Amino acid sequence: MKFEEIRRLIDLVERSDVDEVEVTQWFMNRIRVTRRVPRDIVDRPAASLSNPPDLPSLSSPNDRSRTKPSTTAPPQSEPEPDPEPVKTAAEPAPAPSSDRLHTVTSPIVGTFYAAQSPGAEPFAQVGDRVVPSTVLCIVEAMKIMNEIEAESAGTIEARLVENGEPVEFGQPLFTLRLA
Amino acid sequence: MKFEEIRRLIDLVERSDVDEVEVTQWFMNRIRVTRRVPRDIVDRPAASLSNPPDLPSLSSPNDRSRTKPSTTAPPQSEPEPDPEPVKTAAEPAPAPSSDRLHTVTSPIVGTFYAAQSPGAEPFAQVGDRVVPSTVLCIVEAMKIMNEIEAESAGTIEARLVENGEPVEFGQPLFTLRLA
Amino acid sequence: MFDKILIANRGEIALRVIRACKELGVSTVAVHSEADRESLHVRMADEHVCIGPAASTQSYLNKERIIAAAEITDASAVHPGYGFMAESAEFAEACRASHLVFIGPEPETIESMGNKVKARERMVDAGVPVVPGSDGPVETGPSALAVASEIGYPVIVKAAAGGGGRGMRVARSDAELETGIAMARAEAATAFGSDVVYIERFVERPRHVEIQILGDRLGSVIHLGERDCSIQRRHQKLLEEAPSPAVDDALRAKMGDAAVRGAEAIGYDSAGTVEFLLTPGGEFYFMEMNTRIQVEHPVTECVTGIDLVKEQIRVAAGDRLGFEQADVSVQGHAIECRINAESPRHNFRPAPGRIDLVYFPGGPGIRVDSHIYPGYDVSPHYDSMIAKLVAHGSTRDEAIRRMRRALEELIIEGIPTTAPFHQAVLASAEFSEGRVDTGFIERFEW
Amino acid sequence: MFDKILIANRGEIALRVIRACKELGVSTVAVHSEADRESLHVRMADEHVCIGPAASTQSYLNKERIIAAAEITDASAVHPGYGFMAESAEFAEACRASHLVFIGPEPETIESMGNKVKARERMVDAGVPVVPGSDGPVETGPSALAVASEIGYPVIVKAAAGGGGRGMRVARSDAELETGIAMARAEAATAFGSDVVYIERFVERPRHVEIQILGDRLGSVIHLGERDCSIQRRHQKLLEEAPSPAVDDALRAKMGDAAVRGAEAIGYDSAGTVEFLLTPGGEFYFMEMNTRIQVEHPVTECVTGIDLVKEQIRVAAGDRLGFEQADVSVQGHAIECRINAESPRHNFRPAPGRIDLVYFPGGPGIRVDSHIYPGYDVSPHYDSMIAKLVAHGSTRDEAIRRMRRALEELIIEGIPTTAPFHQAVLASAEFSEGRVDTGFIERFEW
Repeated sequence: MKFEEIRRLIDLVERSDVDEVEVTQWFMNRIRVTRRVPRDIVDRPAASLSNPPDLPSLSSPNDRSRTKPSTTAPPQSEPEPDPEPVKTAAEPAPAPSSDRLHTVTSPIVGTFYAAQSPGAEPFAQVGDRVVPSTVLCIVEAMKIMNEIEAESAGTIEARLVENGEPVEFGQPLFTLRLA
Repeated sequence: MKFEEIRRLIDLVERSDVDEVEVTQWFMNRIRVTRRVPRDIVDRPAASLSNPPDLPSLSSPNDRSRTKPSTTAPPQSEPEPDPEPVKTAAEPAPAPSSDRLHTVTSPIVGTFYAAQSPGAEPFAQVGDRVVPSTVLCIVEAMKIMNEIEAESAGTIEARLVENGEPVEFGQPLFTLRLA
Repeated sequence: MFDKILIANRGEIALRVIRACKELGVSTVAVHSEADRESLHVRMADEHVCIGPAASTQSYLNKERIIAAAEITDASAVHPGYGFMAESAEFAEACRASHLVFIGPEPETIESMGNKVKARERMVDAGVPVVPGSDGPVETGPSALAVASEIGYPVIVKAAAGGGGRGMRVARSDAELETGIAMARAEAATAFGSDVVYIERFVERPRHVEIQILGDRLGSVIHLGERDCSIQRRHQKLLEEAPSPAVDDALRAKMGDAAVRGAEAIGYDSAGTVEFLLTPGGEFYFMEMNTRIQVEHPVTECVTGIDLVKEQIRVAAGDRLGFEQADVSVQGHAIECRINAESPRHNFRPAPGRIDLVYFPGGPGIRVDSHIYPGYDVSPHYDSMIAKLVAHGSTRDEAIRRMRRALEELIIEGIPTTAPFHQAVLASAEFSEGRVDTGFIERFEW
Repeated sequence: MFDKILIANRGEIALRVIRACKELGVSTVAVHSEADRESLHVRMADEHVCIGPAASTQSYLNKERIIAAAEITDASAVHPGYGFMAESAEFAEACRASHLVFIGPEPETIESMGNKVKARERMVDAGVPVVPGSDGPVETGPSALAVASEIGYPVIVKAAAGGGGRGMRVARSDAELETGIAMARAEAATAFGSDVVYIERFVERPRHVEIQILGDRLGSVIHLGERDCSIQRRHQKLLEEAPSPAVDDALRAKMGDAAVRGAEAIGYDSAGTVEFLLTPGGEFYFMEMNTRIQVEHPVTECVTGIDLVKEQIRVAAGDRLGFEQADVSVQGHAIECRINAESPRHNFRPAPGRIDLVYFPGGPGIRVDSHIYPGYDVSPHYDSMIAKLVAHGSTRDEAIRRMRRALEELIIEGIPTTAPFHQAVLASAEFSEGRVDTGFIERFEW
């Protein structure tokens, strides 16, 4: 997904006098940007306005990857004013106030272990407070156990990978709420 | 993605009297730009506004054909003076008030002759008044001389083909200003 | 060689001919209907002429307009492709009258092979085996039984004026034959207004095997081996291969000789195909001769390395064939899948429409002949075939695996196609073991 | 056969290996950098693992990450493609240590062929001709003159530590040799900090002709004929063909035998290439051996009908070669043009960027190996090659004409490519007459 392109398209729509721009590219990358409809106009026929963005990302038909399927942003349907800007992305919608959140990603390829050994306590659990040197998990690659440390101080909001699951480079492992 | 193209399309839509332009290009890339619907006009019937997008035709890079560049569909006549006629296509804009004009096209493939024989007077000259049975020219195919008649009454505004030039099916031969 | 050739066709075959012309250094003129303005054959030709509206009768089937287009562009020859004017003796005649070389056999040859009865007679005269039959109408009673006993059961009773399966009855005994004739005559009388019927041996589970012929104007005729087109649905070929899994070297030589004999007998001097029914026992019978290039010619090109369309153009220009029978050898195995804009799950109903996305497979042994591109509109006016996918491998097994991976790679979005059907056929045990006949698809469940 | 193969590469060669695996019925794992998320090799593989950021050192050249990706996906073998880890003995060794089959020769073989001096020694031992030379450093004075008189003028003085043309001097007489050695030593001392030089025969106007080798783990080695790669620019091959217009059957047998001898001497058991310099007089000298599949392997596949990548995988799995030397025959002629994202009019400078439009040629005898599609971003991080166009014809002339029409059909918009350059080469009299050498492109004006 080309966020930069989408960002620029949104800019174009916001700064112009058009309601919608749809760009279809090869491999069916379709991007449609629809102007936000003011919610205070009551008597507008809803059907003609609803434009849930439907953006298939390039997903392989034989996708057996361990990548999680991308979720589509939910269409807006609230009749009340909505503070949210138009959502155009096909990637997981960021949680609210994501500026306070931080995602710890895997710096290597390997197998994720939440604990030092099968029976042991996990290094980190949801709700734990961590500092930059706290070990969060192990990613094992080529028989070497690589300890992954928190890069920031905060509270563990979520663990995103199951114990023993393979992870690729850049794959999100934990969400931290920054202190 | 061609932001410059999209930017220019948005400009065109903004400055024109159309609601939507959709451009499908050779091999891919569809761009659709939809005019912003004024939010204060409540009872505007959206359907009645939808209107003819005009798409640039595919033109061959090795175009050695005798085909004239296709002219785009005439814009709708404006209720009010508009300094900027709608230009949605990459092709030359049509002449103004084309609703009074009529194009006589060739119903067959062959060679265009303006006159009965090399030295003779042309069948029809610019400025001539014609009626539906007036012979305008001959298109010769397989040694047969086919007389082409005016289909409407009017005045010859322009002859679009040189004497002796080959013409294809549907090729414009004359422009008539309708009586 | 010709300076300029007009291609009186559209779609992939027009493109195929343009490619041959470019390799020969010959200029090309495309003709097209108004619906085909944005077609690839128009784009790729050196010149193009719009000859009429979308309806074929007013464009690709209108011989005056095609010839006028050749005249205004100074083309010296016309390639008819397949379909449309390709087997019109009248069109070939009109080309001749306009001093245009028709790239195909003489009008008289087209004429005689176009008439099934005449074609059968010519082949019988040339010693080419035909399905044993009554050689004329039969009545009920002793005469019919005598004919049947001579050709052997099972036999099929066919309406002389018939077609489409009506007025046909299979009989496996004298009793069945008597009833069969009576019923067939009654049916024929109702359906075609004539109760004349004839008897032929009924070939059970036949394969469709055809021999590619190439002749020149100096009298040489050779064959390029066979194609097996048994995968067909209502006489519409869907998948073809060369060589046939049912033909060995000895049978190939016999069928090739018969086809060459037949072609020589009619003075054949172009590319053509002699179609045979092949019985499970290895007997073969002449069905008909197609006096043109065929859709499935690429499989022969792959296994022989010979460019059939270029040879066809060369011999039309009076050149001698570039090789002799002994120079032709079959290397490996090739399969062609016809990708049609049809919905195979809905009785193969045509599905014209806008193609949103196309990705064609590549890599070793893959050939694609197609006129489509993303954004192309498949017109309801014409044939639904939108691409031919050909896989060439060193063995039949490799060709099958290669075609399967090519079909996996193929992406066509916006309309349904026959690609999933081909995947199913290629995955079937019957096909991979070579156990198919012309009735296979009718029985095939997927 | 392996269940699952990880492909430690990107671009067209990753796709090529995936295609081979699909035809073999083997599952595939693609690895990719963050920049290659939307690459076709990722799309077409059964599984894919992101192994690092765009920089090759942190992704495609990072052996730990590649091996970890194989481990987490349970792949049993790794195909390295060409470039990146393909000739890293260390990587092959690491695969072995992790119980992964490296699809290529043993690490020791890679090692010995990767060292030019060692490789030359091994080939001399095996009786493979090498460029006559001093076999060690020379000083000015009588010893140098003695060496030169033995190998014959012209000779070339080269810095032992050298490269890139510096510290090199051609000498055609004793007097030139004395001056040449002095100047080369001075230059070498400045450039490389060592004034050691050696002497070799200087081959004028050589062709680059290489022999494709295939060996299995049971000790069989065969060759698949030669490729001519004389069209190169600064040792970068641009256009390759098989067979070479400068090699006849007798020379092919001699060069093939020499290559097989060399490969057997080192126990070679995979696909590999022995590169030779071929003099205008028909002498040939070993240059180096590439212990991997090569970019230009498709021309050999076209003319032999053998799928090299599948064979390479099969022998790595322990299978016996599927054929013997006598089974290999060369049919017709094939040419490959490398389509690079480069501006040939601006000294072939790389031109990465967004591809707006792609149309690949089709029809008879055309093969396309490419990973690009409309909208694809050619990354500045990697090789500029974006497609390989291969034309196969029954003769060299047909292959040239076919390639010219294919290049005419090819459309790539958005970035400049080497396609116009190839058109110019193919249209030149020198190329069509087969009169080129490795210096041709340097002299070529277009």
